Amino acid sequence: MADTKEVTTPIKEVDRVTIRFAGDSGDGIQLSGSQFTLATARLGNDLSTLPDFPAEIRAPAGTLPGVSSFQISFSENPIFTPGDQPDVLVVMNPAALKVNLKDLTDGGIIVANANTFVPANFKKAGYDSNPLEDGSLKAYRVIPLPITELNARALADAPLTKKEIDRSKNFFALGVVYWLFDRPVESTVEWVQDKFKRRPEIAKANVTSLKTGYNYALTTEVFTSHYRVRKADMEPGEYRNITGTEATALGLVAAARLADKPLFYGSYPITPASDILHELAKFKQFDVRTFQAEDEIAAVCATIGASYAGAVAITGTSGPGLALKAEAIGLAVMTELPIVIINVQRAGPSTGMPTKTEQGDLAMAFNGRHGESPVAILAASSPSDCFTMAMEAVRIAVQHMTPLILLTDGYLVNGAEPWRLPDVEELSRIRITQDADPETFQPYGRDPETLARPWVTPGHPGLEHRIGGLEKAEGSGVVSHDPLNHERMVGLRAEKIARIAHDIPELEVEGERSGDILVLGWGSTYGAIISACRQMRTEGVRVSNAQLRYLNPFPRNLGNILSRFKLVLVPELNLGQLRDILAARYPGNRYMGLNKVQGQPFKIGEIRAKLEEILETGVMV
Amino acid sequence: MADTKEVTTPIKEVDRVTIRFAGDSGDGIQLSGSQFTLATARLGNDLSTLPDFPAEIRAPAGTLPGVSSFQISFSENPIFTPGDQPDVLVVMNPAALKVNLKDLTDGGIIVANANTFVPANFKKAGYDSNPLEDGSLKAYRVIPLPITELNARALADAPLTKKEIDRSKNFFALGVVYWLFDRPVESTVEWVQDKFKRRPEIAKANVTSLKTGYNYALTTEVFTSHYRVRKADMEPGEYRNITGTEATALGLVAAARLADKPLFYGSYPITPASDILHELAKFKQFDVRTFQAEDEIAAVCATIGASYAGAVAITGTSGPGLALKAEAIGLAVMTELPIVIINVQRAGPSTGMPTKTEQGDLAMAFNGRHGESPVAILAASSPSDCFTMAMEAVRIAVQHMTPLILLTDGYLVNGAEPWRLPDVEELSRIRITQDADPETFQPYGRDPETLARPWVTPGHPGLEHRIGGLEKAEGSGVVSHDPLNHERMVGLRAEKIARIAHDIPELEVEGERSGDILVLGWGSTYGAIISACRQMRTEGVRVSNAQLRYLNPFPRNLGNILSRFKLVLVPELNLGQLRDILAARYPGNRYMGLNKVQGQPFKIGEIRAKLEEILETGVMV
Amino acid sequence: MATISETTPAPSLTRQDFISDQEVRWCPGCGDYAVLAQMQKILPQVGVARENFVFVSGIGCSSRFPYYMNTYGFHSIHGRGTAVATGIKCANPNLSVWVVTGDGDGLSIGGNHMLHTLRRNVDVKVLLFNNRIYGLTKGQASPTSEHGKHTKSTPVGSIENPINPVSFAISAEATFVARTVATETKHMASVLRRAADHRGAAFVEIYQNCNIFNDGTFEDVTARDVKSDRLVVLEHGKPLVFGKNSNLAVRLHNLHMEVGPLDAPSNGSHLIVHDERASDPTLAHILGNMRWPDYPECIGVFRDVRKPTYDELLLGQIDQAQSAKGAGSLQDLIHSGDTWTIE
Amino acid sequence: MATISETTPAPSLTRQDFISDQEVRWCPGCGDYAVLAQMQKILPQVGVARENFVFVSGIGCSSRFPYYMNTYGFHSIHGRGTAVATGIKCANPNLSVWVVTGDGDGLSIGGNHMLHTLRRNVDVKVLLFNNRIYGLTKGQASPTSEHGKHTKSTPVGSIENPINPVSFAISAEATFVARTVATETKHMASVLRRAADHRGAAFVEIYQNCNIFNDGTFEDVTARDVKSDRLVVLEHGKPLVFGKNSNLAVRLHNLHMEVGPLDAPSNGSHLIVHDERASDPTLAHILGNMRWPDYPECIGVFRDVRKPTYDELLLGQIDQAQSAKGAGSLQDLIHSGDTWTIE
Ligand SMILES: Cc1ncc(C[n+]2csc(CCOP(=O)(O)OP(=O)(O)O)c2C)c(N)n1
Ligand SMILES: Cc1ncc(C[n+]2csc(CCOP(=O)(O)OP(=O)(O)O)c2C)c(N)n1
Ligand code: SF4
Ligand code: SF4
Ligand SMILES: [Mg+2]
Ligand SMILES: [Mg+2]
Repeated sequence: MADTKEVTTPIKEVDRVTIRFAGDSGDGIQLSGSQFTLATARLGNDLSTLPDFPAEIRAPAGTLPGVSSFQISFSENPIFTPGDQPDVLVVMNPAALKVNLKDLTDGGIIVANANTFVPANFKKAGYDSNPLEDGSLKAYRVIPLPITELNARALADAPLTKKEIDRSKNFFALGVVYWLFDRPVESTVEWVQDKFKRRPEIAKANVTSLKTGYNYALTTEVFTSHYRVRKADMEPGEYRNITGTEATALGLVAAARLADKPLFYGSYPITPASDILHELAKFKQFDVRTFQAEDEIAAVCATIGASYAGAVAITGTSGPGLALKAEAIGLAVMTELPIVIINVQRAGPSTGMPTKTEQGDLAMAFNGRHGESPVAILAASSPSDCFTMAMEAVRIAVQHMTPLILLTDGYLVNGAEPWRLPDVEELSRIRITQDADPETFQPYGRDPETLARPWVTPGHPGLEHRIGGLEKAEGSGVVSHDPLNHERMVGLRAEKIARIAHDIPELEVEGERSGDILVLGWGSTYGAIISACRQMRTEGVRVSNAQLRYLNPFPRNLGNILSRFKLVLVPELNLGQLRDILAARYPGNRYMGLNKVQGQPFKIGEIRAKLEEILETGVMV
Repeated sequence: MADTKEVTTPIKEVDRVTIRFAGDSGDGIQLSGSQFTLATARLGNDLSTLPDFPAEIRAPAGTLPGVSSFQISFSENPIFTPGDQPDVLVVMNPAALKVNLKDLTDGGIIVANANTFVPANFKKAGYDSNPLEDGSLKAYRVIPLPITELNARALADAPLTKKEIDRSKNFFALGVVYWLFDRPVESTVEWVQDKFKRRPEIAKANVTSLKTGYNYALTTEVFTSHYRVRKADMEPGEYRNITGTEATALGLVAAARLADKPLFYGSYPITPASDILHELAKFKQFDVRTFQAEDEIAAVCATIGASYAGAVAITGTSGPGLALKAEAIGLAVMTELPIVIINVQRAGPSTGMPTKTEQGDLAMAFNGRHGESPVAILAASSPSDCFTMAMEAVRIAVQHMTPLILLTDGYLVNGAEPWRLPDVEELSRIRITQDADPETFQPYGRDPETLARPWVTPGHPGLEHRIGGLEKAEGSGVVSHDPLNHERMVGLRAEKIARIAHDIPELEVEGERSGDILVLGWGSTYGAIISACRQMRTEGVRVSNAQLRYLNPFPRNLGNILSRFKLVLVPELNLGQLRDILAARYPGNRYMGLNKVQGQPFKIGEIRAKLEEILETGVMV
Repeated sequence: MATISETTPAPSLTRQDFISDQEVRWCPGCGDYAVLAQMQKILPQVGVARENFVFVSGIGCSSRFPYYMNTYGFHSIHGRGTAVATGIKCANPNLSVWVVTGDGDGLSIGGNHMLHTLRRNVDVKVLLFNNRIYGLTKGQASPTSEHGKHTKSTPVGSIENPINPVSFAISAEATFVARTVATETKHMASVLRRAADHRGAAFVEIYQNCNIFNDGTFEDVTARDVKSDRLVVLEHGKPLVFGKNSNLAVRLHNLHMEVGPLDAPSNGSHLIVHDERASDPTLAHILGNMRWPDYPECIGVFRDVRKPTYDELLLGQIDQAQSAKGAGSLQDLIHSGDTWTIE
Repeated sequence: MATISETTPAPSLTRQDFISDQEVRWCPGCGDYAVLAQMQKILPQVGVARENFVFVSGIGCSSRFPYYMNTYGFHSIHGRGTAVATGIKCANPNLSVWVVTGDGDGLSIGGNHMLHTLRRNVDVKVLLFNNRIYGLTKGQASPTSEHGKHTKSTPVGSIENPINPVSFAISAEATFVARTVATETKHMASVLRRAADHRGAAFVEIYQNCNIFNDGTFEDVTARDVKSDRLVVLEHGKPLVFGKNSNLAVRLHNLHMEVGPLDAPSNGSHLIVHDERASDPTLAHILGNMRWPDYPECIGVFRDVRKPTYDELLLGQIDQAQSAKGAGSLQDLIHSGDTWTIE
C-alpha cells in the first residue's frame, strides 16, 4: 500500500490498493470480486482485475488445487496492471491462505474466516498447526473473523436451509471489505435484488449478510483504521468494466457491422479461447453465426469457406489449436482470403499449463507454416485494447485480403479494466471496394496500392472463377507451375503484407524519443512495462518505453526508433522470440531480453529490477 | 560442353557432358536415363542425375504438360550437380523440344525423332511450323533422325505388334547416344535380357533396337565427331547409383539395425515423400513396420506411440504434412521421446507446386509449434548424404531423447549420384544406455551430460510411470503447474538441444579459413555452391564455402567461422530463412542473401553470377 | 459489382455454359471424364443460376473437378472440402454447394469432416469418386482398397479392412445416400439430378475407374457382360428385382438378404419393397452392406429423407433472435452491462 | 534394465497394485470415479503382468484416467489417443493397450482416428466415457449432446444431430462393441472384463454422469426407479426380455423393433435371440439404434467377433518375409542393386 498518509480521522488516504479474494471454487470468490470491482469503478477509481481459476474443474473442497482467487488493484492514478502483490488477502479457508500467502506484501492484511481454520481443514491445506494462532504470520496483520458463525447468527431467522445460509457468507466478507476501503454497498444491494428477483428470500439474506459484515467492521474494533482511495482523474464518459474476452467479442461484432457483413465465427473449444465462442453465441440478433466445429482444422476451413462466401470470418483458438490450423492458414495465404485467427496464448509447449498465460506463440505466428507464407500479425495490449485490435484485425484482413493472426493471451482475456465506451457513430466504416467488371475481371488482379486482390464472392453472375491452394498465375489466378511466376507471386504475397505498414499507426514512444534505454514490449506486457517505466521516470531515470501492437508488418518508424537508443530491452513471456525477429530485421542495434516463462505475467517490480540491474551494472557504458 | 580438345581420331575428349532425354511420359525416358547412367557409372565417370516428372499423372500424349525428362551430367572430375544446362537434348517429340529447348546450351546438340514432327504434333506443342525445318534452331546443331521409322524397319521381322515395336524406339535412341558418347552397350543388353526374361521376343527386339541405333550412328555420318569423357579419379570401392529416397530408406534401416530395434515408419502419402514409404515397405525382412496412416496427424502420433513402446520411430512427409504434425511434435517435445520427422520439402505455400523443389520449411522446422518447443534439425546435402543424415538423425534422436526434423527436398530425393558403399562393419552401433533401477527410477531424471531422460518402455516391471503433454515436474515427471518448475523445464529442454552441439562434427570450410567471402549454404544447395566456389577458386578468386547439415543446434564452431569473413553470402531456395536465423544468433556479421524461389534448384552459374556481382560492385570494400 | 442474384434459373443455360476454359488434365481413359460430362449436362436443368453454384474439393485427381466447371470453384486442401463447404453454406445458404472428393480425400484424411458434415445435415452435395486407390499420389492403398490388395504402399497386400462408403454415410445419418457407376452415364445423371434437388446433406458414391493405378477395380460388377446380374438398381416402392431378364430378386430372411430366382418359393423369406424414405436406416444399411461376391451390389438411392438442414436451423435461430430482440443495435450492445459515468 | 516380461500373470496382484500415487482430481461426484474403481478391480483378474498394461488417453476430464492407474500410461493430446495406441501396438504387440477417451475427444476431434483404428481391428480397448458434454473445457456441446440442448456454446439449443457411439463403432466394423453404465458397477465390471479378454479392436461406450455441467443426462434410462423398464441387458443366446418382472420383450417385426409384454400375441413379429457373434452387423445395428424415448436402450455386448488383428497381420507379414528371405542382412541390402567397383 504505497504512500499512506495519516489523517485525523481513522481513515487513511492511500493512492493504490491491491486486494485478493481467495477461497474454494464454491465460495463465490469471483462474484465477490466483480461486485467489489463495480463498487470501486463507480467511485471513480481507475482499476484492473484478474481472476485465477484452478486448473481442475472442481477439485475437492478445501484442497490446494481447488483454490480460486480474484485480484483487484485500484488507484487514484492511471493503473495498468492488477498489481504485483496484494496488500490485503481475504481468505475463506486455510488452503486459500496457503496458496496465496507467498504473494502478500510484507506487513499486509489478512482477513480470514477463522471458522474454517479447524484441524481437518488446515491439515488438508498442509499446515501442521493453525497458522492464525501459531505465530507463523507475525509479519502480517492478521484479522481472524468467525465469518461463518457471524453470518449464520445474522441469518438465524431467515427461511433458508443451513447450506443456503452458508452460501451467503461471501457477502458478509464483502461487507467487511467494503467498510475497510470505504466503499458504498448500494451497487451490490441493487445487483443482488435484481439477480434474485425470483427468490426474494435469498436476496434478502444476501443483503443482510452484506450489511451485517459492513456494520460488524464499523462497530467492532477489529481494524484500527480504514482506508480511502481518491477518485482518479479519468477521461469523462460512460464506462464499463470489461474483460479481454468480452472486448474481443464486441470488437468483432462491431467490425462486422461496420463492414456490413454477417459475422462468422468458427471455433473448437479450448481454454482460454472458448469464452469468445460463448460470448458470440449470445449475439445472434447481430447476425453472428457461430459454428462449433469438430476440430480446429474444420474450424479454420469453415472460416475460409465463410470468407470466400462473403462473411467477416473469424476463427479463434489457443496454441495447440493454432498449430493444427497451420496448413489451412497456408491455404488462406494462397487464396488471399481475409480471415482473422485469434490465438489466445497459453503456457506451452504441448498441453503445457493450459490455464496459465505466456507469449510463446509469436514465432509460430510468423513462421509456423510451410513455404513462404506471410500473414499479418497484431497483438492486443490490454483487456479493453482487445476491442480495438479485434476491429483493426478485421479491417486490415478485409482491406488487404489476407489472413491475419491476432495474439492475445490468458492474462489479457481474463483480466478486466474500465473501458470508456466509444460512440458507435465515431467508429469508421470498414469499406470494401471491389467493383469487378465481368469484362475485365481478374481473380488475381490487384489494387495498385495495397496489392489486394478483389473479394468476389459466389453469387455474382459473370464473375465465376476458380481458386485453390496450387500456385496461381499472376492476374488470371489459373494454376501455374511457371518458375518465374512463382517467384513473382511469392514476392507479391510478401509485399502485400509489407504494404500494410502504410495503413497502420506509427509506433509511439513514451518518454524521451532517443536515449539510453528503450523498453520495447509487445501485447499484454504493456501494463507492467508502462507502469515500471513511468515509475522510474518519475524517479528521474532516463528510460523510454513503447509497445508493439502491430507485429507484421512492424510500424514503419520502428527501425528508426530502435536506432535512437543505445539499448533495447525486450521483456517477453518467452525465451526471446520478438528479440530474435528484431535482431534479424533491424541488425546493428543492441538488444537485451528480459524473459520470464513461468505461466505468469510480468510484475512491475520485475521490469524495474531489470532496469535497475542494467543501470547498476553499467552495461550501458 | 566445356573445354573440348581436338584429337586425331574423330573422338573428342571432353571433361564434362550434360545430356537431357525428353519425351512423353510413355516414351520410356526414365528408363533410357537410368540405363545411360549405369553405363556411364561403369565407365568410371563421376555423375549426377535428375529426373523431372510432369505434375499430371498422365497428361494426353504429345502435350506440353505430358513431357517427362531425365538429365545426367558426367565428368572426369568430381561432380556435384546434374548440370546447369544440357549440352545435348534428345527429344522424342515436338512437345519435348518446346519444353526443354530454353535450357539447352548455345551451340548444343539436338537429337530429335523426326518422325514425330508432323503438323498434328508440332501444333499440339504450340509450333506453327516444323522447328526442325524452319530455321528457328540455327543456333544449335540439330540431328533429326527418323527414329520411329528406322526402328520399325530394324524390327520388321520381329513377332511383335506395331505398338510393341514402337515401344522399343527409346532403345534405338539410346543406342545412338551410346555411340555419340562412346559408351558400351553391354550393361544395357544384360539389363534388358534380365528384365524381359519371361518375354524373350521383347528382350530381343529391345537389344536389336539398341544395337541398330548404335550402328546407325557409327556408320552413317550424321555426327561429325563423337565424344569421350575420361574416367574420374574416384575413391576405390564398390559403388551404386542411389537416389535420395533410396539413401534415406537405407539409412533408416541401417540405423534401426545399429540400434538393435525394430524400425517403425508411420506416414501418410504425399509427393515427394511417398517413395520413402514405398521403399521401406519392401524391407519387411528387416523388421521394418510400415503404417500408412489415415492422415499426417495419425502418422506422427502413431510414431510417437511406437517410440514410446521402444521402436526406432520415424514419420515422413512434405510441407503441408509437417504443418499438420506440428501439434503432435510438441507432444514429443514435452514427453521427450525420440522420433525423426523427415520433411521432403516442396514448393509452397499451401499446395503450391507439389512436384517442384524448395527450401521453404526451415523457419517452420525451427518455429512451427506453439510455446517454447525446440527440436533438433538436420538437413541432407546430396542424394547419398541422405543415407548418412538419416543415420545421424536416428542416432541423435535416440541418444538425446528428442524429436528431430530431417530436411530434404524434392531435388535431393529424386536426384541420384554414385555412392561408395560403406562396409557395414565400419558403421558404429547406436548405443542406448538407460539402465533404470526401480528403486531410484525417475522418468524425468537426466543424463548429466546430454540431459536426456531415460527411454524406459512399457513392459519393464517396477518402472511403471505416466507421461503426457502437461508440464512435468523436474525428475519425477508428474504433472506440475509450479511456475519456477515450468521455467526450469523450458530451460532444460532448450539446453538439451543446445548440448547436441558437443555430439556433432564441427563445420568444415572449403577454401581459406578466413577472408572476404564465405558462401554458407544448407542442405541441398551443396552441389551448386561447392561447384561454383571451386570453379572460382581455380580462377583465383578468394572465396570460401561451407555447408550446414546440422542446423539445430548449429556446429559449435559456426560463430567463430562467421566472424572470420567480411561477408557471408547465404544462398537459399526461399526468401532468406537461414539468413534471418543467423542474423539473430550471430549478430555483428554481415550477411547477404541469394534467394531463388522458382521451384528449381540453384544453377552453378547463378551462384557464380552473384559472386561475380559482389566482386564487381565492390560491395566488399 | 453486380448483386447476388436470386435462385432463379437463368433463362437458357446449356451444357456448354458449364464448361470452363481450362484444359482437362486427367489421364486419357480416366473415369472422371464421364462424371464431369454428366454434371455439366444436368446442371442446366436444376433451376439454379450458374453464379449460385459452387464446386468445392480437396486434393486428388478427382478434386481437380472444380477447375473444369464454369461455376464458382474452390480447390481447397486435402480432406477439407466438406469443412470449407460448411463455411460457405453458413455464410450464404442461397448457394448450391457441391463437394467433389476421392476415397482418400473424403474417407482417409477427410473422414471426420465427412462424418460431421453429414450428421449436421449441412445442405451440401458430396460426390465421392471411389476408385479404391490414391490416384494423384500414384497408387497407394486407400481406405476403400480391398483387404489383401497389392499397391505401392502395400507390396505384399493390404492388411486393412475397407470402409463401405454408403454404409458410412448411412451411419452418419446423411439424409440422402446414393451410389452410381461412372460408366452408367444415364443412371449417374439421374442420381446427380436427384442429389441436386435434395435439401440437406447428400452423399453420392461413384464407382470410378482409375485406369492407371487400379484398372478394372469394379469390373466384377460393372462389366458390360455381368452387370445386369450383379447390379441391383434400387427404385423407390419397387421390389428388388434384377437380372438380365428381371428374373432374380433379393429377399429378406429374418435379418439377412437372400438372392435367388424371382419365382423361387418363399421359405420364410419375403420380397423387399425398397423404401428410400424410411426414417429407420436399417433397410438402407442392409442394402448398402450387400457386396460382391456374396451379394449383387445395389446402385441408386438408398435413402432420401427430409430433415431441417444445418443452415436452415442456424439462420432460423438468428431470425428468431432478431424478431424477439430486434436486429441488434451496436450502440446498445456496447453500452450494455454495468456501466457508470465519469463527468 | 530388466527385460520385457512375458504375458504371464504376476503372482498375486490386487486392486491396490493398480492405484497410482497421484491424487484423483475429478469433481466430487463425477461418474469417472466408478469406472476407475472397477478398472482397478478387474485388472488383477486379466492375467497380464502389470508392466504390460498401457493406458493411453487424449485430453478431457476422462483422459486424466491414466494418471490414476499404476501401470504405464500416456496422456497424449486431444483426440489422438487411438493413433498413439496404434503405434504402441505396432511396436510391441505384447502389451495390453487401453484407450480412455471422451465423447469430444473420441468422436469430435478424434473421430477419424477412432474410425480407422476400429476398422483396422488394432488390438486396443477403447473406453469412451460419454457424458454428452465437454467437461474439461467447462460445458460446451459435444457430438453426443442432444439436438436442442442448451450449453455454453449453444445458448439457444444445439442444432446438430447427435452421434450414437455404438452405431458408429458397429459401422466402423469394430470386432467388439459394448455399452455400459458407470453407475451399474457390476455390469460395467463384467463388460470391462470381457473387453480385456477380446483380441482386436474393442469399443465400450460408458454412460457417465458429469454432475457439474450435464447432471442427470442419462437419468431417463438409468435412474434407479426406471432402469429396469428402460434398460435391456443383452445376453448372448438369450431373448431380449427385460422389465421389473422380466415381463417385457423386444420383438422384431420385419425390420423394426417392437416392444411389448412378453406374453403379447405375435402379430407377425418374433422374439429376437441376441447373437453377439453374428458376422452380419444388422442385428447389432438395430439394437444399437434403439434409443429412449422411442425404445428402451440396450446395454451389454452388441458384438464380439474374432478377426485377425492389425498387429497380427503386420507382424505376420514380417515373419513371412523373414522366413522367405531370412532376417535381412544389412550388408547385402546396402550392396544390392546395380553396383560396380572402382579399383
Ligand atoms: C496434407 C496433405 N497430405 C497428403 C497430400 C497428398 N495427397 C494428395 S491427393 C492424395 C490422395 C488422393 O487419393 P483420392 O482422394 O482417392 O483421390 P484420387 O486421386 O484417387 O481421385 C494424397 C495423399 C496432400 N496433398 N496434402
Ligand atoms: C487441440 C486441442 N483442442 C482443444 C482442446 C481443448 N479441450 C480439451 S478437452 C476437450 C473436450 C473434452 O470433452 P470430452 O472429450 O467429452 O471429455 P470430458 O472432459 O467430457 O471427459 C477440449 C475441447 C485441446 N486440449 N486441444
Ligand atoms: S491417375 Fe487414375 S484417377 Fe488419376 S487421372 Fe489418372 S486414371 Fe484418373
Ligand atoms: S467437469 Fe464433469 S466430467 Fe469433468 S470431472 Fe467434473 S463432473 Fe467429471
Ligand atoms: Mg481415389
Ligand atoms: Mg465428455
